[in-house]
Order: sequence, then structure tokens, then C-alpha cells
Amino acid sequence: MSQNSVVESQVNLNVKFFASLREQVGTAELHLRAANLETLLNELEAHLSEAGFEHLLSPNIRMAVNQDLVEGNWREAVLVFADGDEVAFLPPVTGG
Amino acid sequence: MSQNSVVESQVNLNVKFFASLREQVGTAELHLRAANLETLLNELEAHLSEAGFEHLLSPNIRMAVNQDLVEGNWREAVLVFADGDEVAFLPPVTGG
Amino acid sequence: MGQQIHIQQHDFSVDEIYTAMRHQYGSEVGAIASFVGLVRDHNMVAGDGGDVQTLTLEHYPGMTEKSIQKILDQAEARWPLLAIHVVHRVGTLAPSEQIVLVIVASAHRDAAFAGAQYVMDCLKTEAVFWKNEQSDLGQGWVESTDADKVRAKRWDV
Amino acid sequence: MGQQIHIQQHDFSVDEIYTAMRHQYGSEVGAIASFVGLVRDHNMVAGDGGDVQTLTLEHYPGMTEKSIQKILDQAEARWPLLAIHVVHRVGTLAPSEQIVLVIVASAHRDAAFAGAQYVMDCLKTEAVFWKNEQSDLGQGWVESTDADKVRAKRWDV
Repeated sequence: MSQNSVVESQVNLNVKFFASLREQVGTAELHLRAANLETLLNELEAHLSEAGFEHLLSPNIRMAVNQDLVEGNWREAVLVFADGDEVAFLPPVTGG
Repeated sequence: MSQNSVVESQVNLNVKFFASLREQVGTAELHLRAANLETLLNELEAHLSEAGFEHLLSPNIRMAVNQDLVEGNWREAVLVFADGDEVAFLPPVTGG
Repeated sequence: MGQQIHIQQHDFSVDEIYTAMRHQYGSEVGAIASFVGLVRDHNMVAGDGGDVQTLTLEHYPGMTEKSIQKILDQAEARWPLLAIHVVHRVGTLAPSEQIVLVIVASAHRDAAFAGAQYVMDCLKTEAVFWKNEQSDLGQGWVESTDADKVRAKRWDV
Repeated sequence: MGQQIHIQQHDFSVDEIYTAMRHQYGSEVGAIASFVGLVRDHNMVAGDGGDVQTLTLEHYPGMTEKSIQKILDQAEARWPLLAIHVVHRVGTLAPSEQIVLVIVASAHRDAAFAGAQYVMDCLKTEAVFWKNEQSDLGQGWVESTDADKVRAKRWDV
């Protein structure tokens, strides 16, 4: 992920869904092409069911890019992707 | 130990000293005869060295009768002994 | 500080890990505090009164280890610890099985206790795992409780 | 609640005690917290810079057990515990040897942690033991520190 790219080109992304969200969207992983968060969300809306996409946007879902959480509200973040980035959507976690 | 005895007769006591106090008085156990705390202290004063007896009276030494701690300041307690009572003097404890 | 993090399907031996930790730092170690979490048959998922048959733990390989690493680094920064070892199982577990071990060595008992408790509290709310409970009446995802969040919050200075 | 108190000269196996406790209460047990205290080579007695060679623990048979019993009863009254097991060694120990084990089982992790820490804090200030440290420069009696007393006091409501 680079936030300084001037030219935003479409790149290959691995998009992962975990746990309850995986069940709600009906898949564990999608291979999509997108340039930034906005185009990724368009792709996701196109590939997921309406209910699945709504779950993805619900307030308790967090986003990680290359296994780093996006701080704050990721829906308002400015994210430009690099080829091969791994984008994950995580429902609330609990271990222990 | 009975605190209600009307007649206070001399009884046999096992008197025990532990740890640093045992070293200071120079013995682990004395077999003494006494009726109450006052006569016991007289006996102890007679049997121990002056330094040993002073250590016994120092503020951090606690007293137990039959393995129960005497609450508060034992030096001011009213204690009447029963035959075979076990009287112990304990320096500060620490376990763990 | 010695840190070890293991995410695994198979069971672990508390004894092996305790013994290794005890001897690794010799007579510097004055205190070893440990915690084992086990699968209870008591149901945690709301609206389902059935007894728990199995608990399935899911993780995100790589990110889960990073999330635990961050917790251990925070613990190390707060207390004088000699070693922390975390083992966390994933996959499907039955009641009475061991889920998690946190074991902490220190020169001092307070640091060992605090370190172990801090790591457990943070595992509940920050470590990247998900839990699905299967009971005789259905299945459901377990979330950390409000009480868990309060416990984790109390460490914030 | 299951209480066990052992005062002994010989060493103990954490594994045996942990395993017994884990299985005794089956899948009611969600949490087992334990603490082991070990002999450090670091000298605790003031005015003596030597390394510790041995630590000798003295007790008052009967009264020591009673003093620990009282601590466990207090712990049981404060938290929902399933079992507490305390093993405390006496006699002469070398650096790295195990001195004490406190292990607590509960349905809940907070109770298990609090119970174990409470018992350890009270053992430091209330249990009837005495410790004599022998270093290469002499010997001395160890007392509980002011910090120990503060730690024990913090449990007073």
C-alpha cells in the first residue's frame, strides 16, 4: 500500500473475510482488482450479496491491509493499493 | 487456657521460641510452671539472659497460646493457663 | 526478554513449558505466574441454553501472531519480566480441553502476576481470534463481553 | 471448595498438582492460575552484599497450617473458587529451587488470578514461616518488606 502514488492503477488484491463475516458474505476470499478504497468498495458491492455488503459496512467490522489494522474509521480512510496487497475484513475479535 | 478460672494454680507449660528469637534466647523450648501471664513472665525472666528476656518483650514479638495468636498487645492481656498449654513467642513471620 | 508465541491445533504441555522457562534464566527467576484457560461446558452465546459440545477457534495466520507480539511488547515495557510464553490453540476443542497458556517469569512476584493478567486481559479484547460455540441447540459466535473490555481498559494509565 | 495445604521438605511437581486439579472439577473449570516462588541468588538481607548460597525455612508445625487455612478461607469467601492448593517447602533450599506453589481453579479467570495473588500476598505477611538466608558473607533473617505489607493491605476493603 502506498499513500503517495500519483497515478492510481488497478492492482491485484487478495480480499479476506473472517468468522461471522465470512459466513455472512458467503466466502473466505476474493481476488479482485482495484486502485483504491473507493474502487475496491465498488468491486465488493458488485461481487457480494446486498446483505453481505451491508454486513461488511457495519460499524463493528475492522479492516486490515497487509495485516495492519487501518486506524480510525477505515470507511473514511484514503487508501491506495499496491499490487498483491492483502485486504482483510475482521469482525470483533476475542482470544484467551 | 481459661480466662474464667477463679483459682489460679501453677500448671505445666511448654514454652517455645522461634527463628531469630530462638537464637536470641538461646533455646527452642522451655518447660515451665506458671499460673498466669504475670507468673510466666517472672519465670521467663529468671530462666533467660537479660538480653534474651529483653528481646522477648520487644514490640515485634507476638505470643500464641495453643497455636492461637493472642490479639492486641499480649503484654497487657489477662491470661490464665491450663495444664499442658503450649505458649509460643514468634518474631515477625514471612512465607511465600 | 524471552518471548515465545505459539498458535497451534495440538494440545500443549504446561509442564514442559514451565520447566524450560524455570531453567532458562537460572536463579534470576524468583517468580513464575501462569494461567491456563480451559473449555467450559457452560454456554456463553446468548439465547441458547444448550450445553457446549465444542468450541471452534479461528485465527488469521500472521496477523494473529502480530497482535499477540504487540501485547507482549506492551507487557515487557510495563514490568521487569524475564520471559513470557503464550500458547494459543485453534481448531475445534471439546469441554475440558486446554485453550490457552500464558506463563511469565520475573525476579519479582508482582511483575509476574501483573504481566500474566495483563496479557490475558488483552488477549480477550485485542488478539485476532474468533470463537464459535457449538451446543446441542445450535451454534453462535462468541464476542468479548463488556466486562472483558472494562478489564482491559483498567490497564490504561 | 477443595482446599489442600502441604508443608514439606521435599520438592513438589507442579505438573502433578495442576493435572489433578484440572481433572477433579471437569468442565466446570474455565481457569487455572498458578504461582511458583523460587529461590533467587539475590540477597535480601540488608548489609550483606554476598550471593545467597542457601535459604532455610522454619515453621511452627500445626500453627503454620492453621495460618494458611485462614488465608484460604478468606480467599474462598471473596471469590467463586473451585479449588486452592498450596504447597510450601521448609528446610534448607539452594538457589533455583522451588519454595512455594499456589494454584487456584475457578470458572472465571479474574477469580482465579485474584485468588492466587491474594493467597501469595497473605503468605508473605501472615503465614507462620521464618526465612534465614545464608550467603558467602554471613547469615540473616529475612522479614517481609514494607512493600509486602502494602500489597497485603490493598486487599482490605
